[in-house]
Amino acid sequence: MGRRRFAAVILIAAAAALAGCGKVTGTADLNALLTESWRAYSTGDFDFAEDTFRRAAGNPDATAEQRYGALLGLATTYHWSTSPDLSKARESYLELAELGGDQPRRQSVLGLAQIDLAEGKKAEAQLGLMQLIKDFPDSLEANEAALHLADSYCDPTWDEAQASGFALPSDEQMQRGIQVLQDRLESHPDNPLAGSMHVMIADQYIQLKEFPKAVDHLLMADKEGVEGVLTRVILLWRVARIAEKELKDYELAEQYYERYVDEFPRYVLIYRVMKSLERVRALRTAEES
Amino acid sequence: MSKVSEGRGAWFLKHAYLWAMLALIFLPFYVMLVVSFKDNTQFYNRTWAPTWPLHWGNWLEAWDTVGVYIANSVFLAVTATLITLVAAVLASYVFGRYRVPFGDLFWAGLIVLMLMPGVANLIPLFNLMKRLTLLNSLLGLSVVTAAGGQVFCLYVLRNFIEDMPKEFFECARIDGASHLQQVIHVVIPQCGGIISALAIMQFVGAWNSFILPLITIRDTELLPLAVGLYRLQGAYVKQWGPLMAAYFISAVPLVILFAFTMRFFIRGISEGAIKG
Amino acid sequence: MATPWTRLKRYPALLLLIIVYVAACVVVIGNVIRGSGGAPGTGQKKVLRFAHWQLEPGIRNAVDALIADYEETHPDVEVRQILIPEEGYFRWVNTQLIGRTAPDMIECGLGGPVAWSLWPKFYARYFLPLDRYVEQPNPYNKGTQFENTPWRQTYFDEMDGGYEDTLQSYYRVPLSAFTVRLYYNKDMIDEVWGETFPATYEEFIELCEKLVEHGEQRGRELVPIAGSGYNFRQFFQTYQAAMTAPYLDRLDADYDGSVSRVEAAARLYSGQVQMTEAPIRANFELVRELSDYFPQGFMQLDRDEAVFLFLQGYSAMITTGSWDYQSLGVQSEFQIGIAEIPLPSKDNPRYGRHVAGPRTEAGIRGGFPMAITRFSENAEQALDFLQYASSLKKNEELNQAMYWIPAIRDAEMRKELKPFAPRIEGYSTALNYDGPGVELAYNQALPLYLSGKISYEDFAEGLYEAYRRDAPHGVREFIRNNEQTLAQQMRFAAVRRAAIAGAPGAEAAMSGDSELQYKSLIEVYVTQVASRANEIRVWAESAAESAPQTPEPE
Amino acid sequence: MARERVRFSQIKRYWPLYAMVVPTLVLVGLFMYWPAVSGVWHSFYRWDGDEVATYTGLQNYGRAFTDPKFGYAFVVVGILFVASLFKMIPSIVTAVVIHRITSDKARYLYRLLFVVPMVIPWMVVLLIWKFFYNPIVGLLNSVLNTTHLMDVLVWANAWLVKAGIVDSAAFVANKSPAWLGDPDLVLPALIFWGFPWIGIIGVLIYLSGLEKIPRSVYECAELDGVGWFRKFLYIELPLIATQVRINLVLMIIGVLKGYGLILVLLGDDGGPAGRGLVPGLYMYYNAFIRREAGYACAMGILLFFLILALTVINNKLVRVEK
Repeated sequence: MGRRRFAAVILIAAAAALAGCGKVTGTADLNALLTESWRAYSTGDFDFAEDTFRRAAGNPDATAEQRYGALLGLATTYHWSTSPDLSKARESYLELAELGGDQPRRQSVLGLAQIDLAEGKKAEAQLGLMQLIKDFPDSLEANEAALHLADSYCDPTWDEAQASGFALPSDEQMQRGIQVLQDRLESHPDNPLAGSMHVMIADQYIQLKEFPKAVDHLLMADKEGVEGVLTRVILLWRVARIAEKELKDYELAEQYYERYVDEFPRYVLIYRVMKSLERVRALRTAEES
Repeated sequence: MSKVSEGRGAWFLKHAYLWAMLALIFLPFYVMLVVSFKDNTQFYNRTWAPTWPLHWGNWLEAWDTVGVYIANSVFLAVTATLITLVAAVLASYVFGRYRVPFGDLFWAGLIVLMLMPGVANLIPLFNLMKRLTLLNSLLGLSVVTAAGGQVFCLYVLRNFIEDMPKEFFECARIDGASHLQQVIHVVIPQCGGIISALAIMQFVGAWNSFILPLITIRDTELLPLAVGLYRLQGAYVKQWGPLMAAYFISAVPLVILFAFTMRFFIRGISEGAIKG
Repeated sequence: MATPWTRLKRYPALLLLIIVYVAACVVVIGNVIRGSGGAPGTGQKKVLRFAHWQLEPGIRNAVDALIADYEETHPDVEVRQILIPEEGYFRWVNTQLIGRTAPDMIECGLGGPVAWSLWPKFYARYFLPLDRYVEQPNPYNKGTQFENTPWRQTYFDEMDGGYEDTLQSYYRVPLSAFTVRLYYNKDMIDEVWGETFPATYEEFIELCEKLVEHGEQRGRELVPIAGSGYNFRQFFQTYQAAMTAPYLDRLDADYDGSVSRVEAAARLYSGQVQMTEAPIRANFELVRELSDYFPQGFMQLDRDEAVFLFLQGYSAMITTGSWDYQSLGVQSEFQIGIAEIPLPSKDNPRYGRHVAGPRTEAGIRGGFPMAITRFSENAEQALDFLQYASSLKKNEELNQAMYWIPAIRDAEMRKELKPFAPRIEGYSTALNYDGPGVELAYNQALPLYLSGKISYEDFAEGLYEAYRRDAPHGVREFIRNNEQTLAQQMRFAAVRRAAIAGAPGAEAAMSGDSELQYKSLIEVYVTQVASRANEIRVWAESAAESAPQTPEPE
Repeated sequence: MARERVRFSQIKRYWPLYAMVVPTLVLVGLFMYWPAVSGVWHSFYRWDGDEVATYTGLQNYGRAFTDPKFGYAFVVVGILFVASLFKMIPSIVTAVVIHRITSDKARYLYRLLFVVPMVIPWMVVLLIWKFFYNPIVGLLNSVLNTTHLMDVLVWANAWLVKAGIVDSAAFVANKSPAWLGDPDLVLPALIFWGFPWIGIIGVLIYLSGLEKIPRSVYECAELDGVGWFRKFLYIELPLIATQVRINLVLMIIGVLKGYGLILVLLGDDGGPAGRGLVPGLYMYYNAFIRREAGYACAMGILLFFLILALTVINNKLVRVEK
């Protein structure tokens, strides 16, 4: 009996050894495969996305465009998966740049800079981002680059030497971040990310406790149009609250509290807003009389 | 058996022990029966003693919910048992009387399969059933359950057939009986006891099967008993009376089965144990 | 010669078995045929399946009534409910999704921390995004004021309850809404206390005392509040919101309208906010006082056990959601009253001046959310059914029958549910006590304090020590984990950017307008970057201020 | 007995024989061998139970060896295993006691009575036990309370805490212990489950073994004045040793593979703080809740080898005894 059992175990072990030869079969059409891969990426199936992107990138029949798409996808997957592999992402971005052409290069530079940032190489990242803004001033990527560049100046960094574990940026660094964004807004005032840029500037001014400037930029952001609900609800509350508490500009406060009530009548803070609105109105009538 | 008379004390002790054990074993029956006639108020106030009035309605309510589960379980258990036994008897006849090529390897594999933890192949099995569109189907479940029961039945039956005197088969063969006829006229009458014991065990096994139906059956009206009862107790507010009535009802088919087959079963187990 | 029949007669058991088996076959085959929408070839119906875990009595019938209405106008469709208990619901959905046997419509949510990380994946992979439809009017609203209103905007919460933040997409169709209230045994309270339920906390305590006394008189223990850990949390949160609300103005340095866990933890760590401050102390002492009126060991009881105690008159009150309204009403042999959790009055000497107001319910989202499976053969029909169920008229009817709050704006809810109407007035909690890293210490110490084993001073002291010991590590971990959220925005922004930059396949893989989505993702990203920077600043400043003083060499 | 040998070359003559094996072959091959092989195969993949599978080599196995929960699961199953060794005793005792009943009729009656509870479906037994363990309306707590055993437990628990042997109190005065809700009580509850632990199939099997004992042996023993315990030790136990061995093997397999019981009593995640997580349940949890089916398969294979080893050891040990 013992020998027979042993034979069966061997059999199963052999099956196990063979297991490594398996491969997920692919779709014939490369574009469909790429769509499938992006979908896998966006749904969090990074292993699948990695596999299929790599296969698409290695496909000798791929057109230049498909190769670009596949490499970008592969780099993006390595870069942004839940367990990122930054060195592989870097390789793929570099490979992407070798394809030539503006589009691949822009994506590559932006990606590489973000990796540098994640790895704490601020100087390299800043250099890359500045280069991107300079080389392709009118591109979409330059807008995002400006945001990342500003962020790289203003962001607190991990620093285990500090008791808290973090090093805060100095005021000069924050001013510099603000400057980057302001330059970009000056040269490209109507870029699609202008709203976000103003919000970011305002954030820095709030940290610096320069509230009048913060409010100015929030108002400009509002004018550019901020669509994201989360961002917008904070924007309205901030303008009103800062106007009331810091600037004592009750007219502005009233205006924004009113807009808050109009736009977010069901938001968690609504009762506070309504109360504040009453208070501000009372203050205004008191002022006028 | 020892006819030497024993002391009164020993006699008393033995019987007292057995009755105490029986009382504990029968406790669930008591609980089910007593609680099944209560509404929740009675249940809360006096859980363990009978209370009046008796709520017969609980039983009707319970029947309405478990009736269909019982039908499903009967279907599942009988179908699975039939498939298991037909296949197993035929195959054990072959394995018990002949040495077929690769038979030993197949046999060794069977033993190994008995050791394989259920879950490790549950997921692949699930995927296989998905590909064969056997999910959410009682027939599919029966077939898979039957496959699961094969191993044990084969193991027991083969030993039995191996030990049967060769002359039985020789006589039949001389009379011109085919293999199939030999199975029907020799194997089945000779192994009747063990086959019925196996049938009962398979039936009870299928009646109790839980994990596989839990995972493969989607529709409530196709659920077998075990899963149905499991779902019943997950309700937000338990109506203990109907719940216990349902538990009791679900035991009834087995009570009937055993009432008729108890003798075979005890005999079969005993025979099987001796051979094993 | 024995015929099979005479042989059978010799084995009555076998005969019985055959009869029973045949009967079972008939039942099973009947069910299978009905399950596939009628016998093949006889004008088979489309069968839609609708799975949910709302096993509260009465819900099934209400949904069945809606289905009957729908089937009347759609004779070729049959809708079937599948009810799965809460326990094991997620496992069930998971296996059905893998097996491709999932029902056409599935209620989403539930299942613990593991499930919470899996649901987004499920949405993306197995469920139909509804973005295309939510901006179109709901066809079943024809002839009402919502005839031309986009489906999304017919919801009281603008369909927030159907929006999946992580995927920036609509996946669910909510059908109801829920709030939590205090239910009480009206007969008993009328007898012991009188017609009007206590409006203030002081009266409430008095009532509890009287109930205990009443129990002693009738010779059987009476615990005023049927509680499980779940019920207790409702009480605690109410008072926490009421008493910590004023902390918002004090602690919200960046004016974003909330005090995050890190911000709160930083202040508790540095001692800028102390557990011994009057409002905080009042919050805990009040709850401590209250917990005397819960059953012993209540933190371990289950939800259904608490309900059972209440229904059996062992307890006079219970806090639970509006979802239990009908089931409690049907099963109780007494009248049920509904009340708000009472707050201390302004002139309560101990608590009065710390109470800002009730806890707000302004932010609630639609519940009972249904999603449509992508591989459903009748996805269009399922969508049609859900639109039917969320139309003004039908949603009103459905929720009236379920005794739930409708999810559609302007749909009338039952009069009895008036006490459950979401209360806009009120405050949200502004100070969390269990900061990152000290959750365990807090959760272990709180029951000790509540059961009177340690004094408040010891509790506060112990918690402060826990903050000093565990918060630095906890906060760092927390911030590190939160960086994942930043990555999440960038993850989606990257694929949107790729789509805009013309990477083949990227556009087709995503739903919605990429440029718009990209812009809004970056906005959210910027907001999150800012709130992270602020958290770190608050933390770093608090830490620097209260860094353990190293003795200066003299 | 020698079996006839059938060769491939004789397939024409013996084709009915082959035909008779086909049903079994199809059933076992398709529904048992194939999933098993597929399970082994997938244990080398990162697999979510659905379509997506990526080859990862031995990663799943490495993970299993470093997964503290998997390790803990073996501790739990070890405890349950040792406990079930003791839980075999009542069946043996009961079989012996029935066997020693002198009246044939009474013996048959007892046998019948002990078989009857077998009709209760397994699920019902479990759910009733779940009900017994209910902290508020459960039988166990009310029995403990009425017999004042609870006070003893509370006292013992307090003493143990004081002595520093355990650090938390599971039994507190005036509180109903939640047997399946308190992390410290989960394992005791799982062990106590099924009291008085009489497995009827076991009793029947032992009885059939005992019946082979010739009367003369008893008579001799009686004449020699052998006591009841030595009678058990020298006459009865050796005769049911084979049966005990079979039961032991079945039990090892059952305990290591089983998790349905815990799934019903404690839920998918092994109850409070995962104290009841056995390997089977952990695999199930990984496969159907966390969707790490590949990992679950790998754990299954490891478990398989463990069972195999234990079975072999058991066979060896018992053979030596013979």
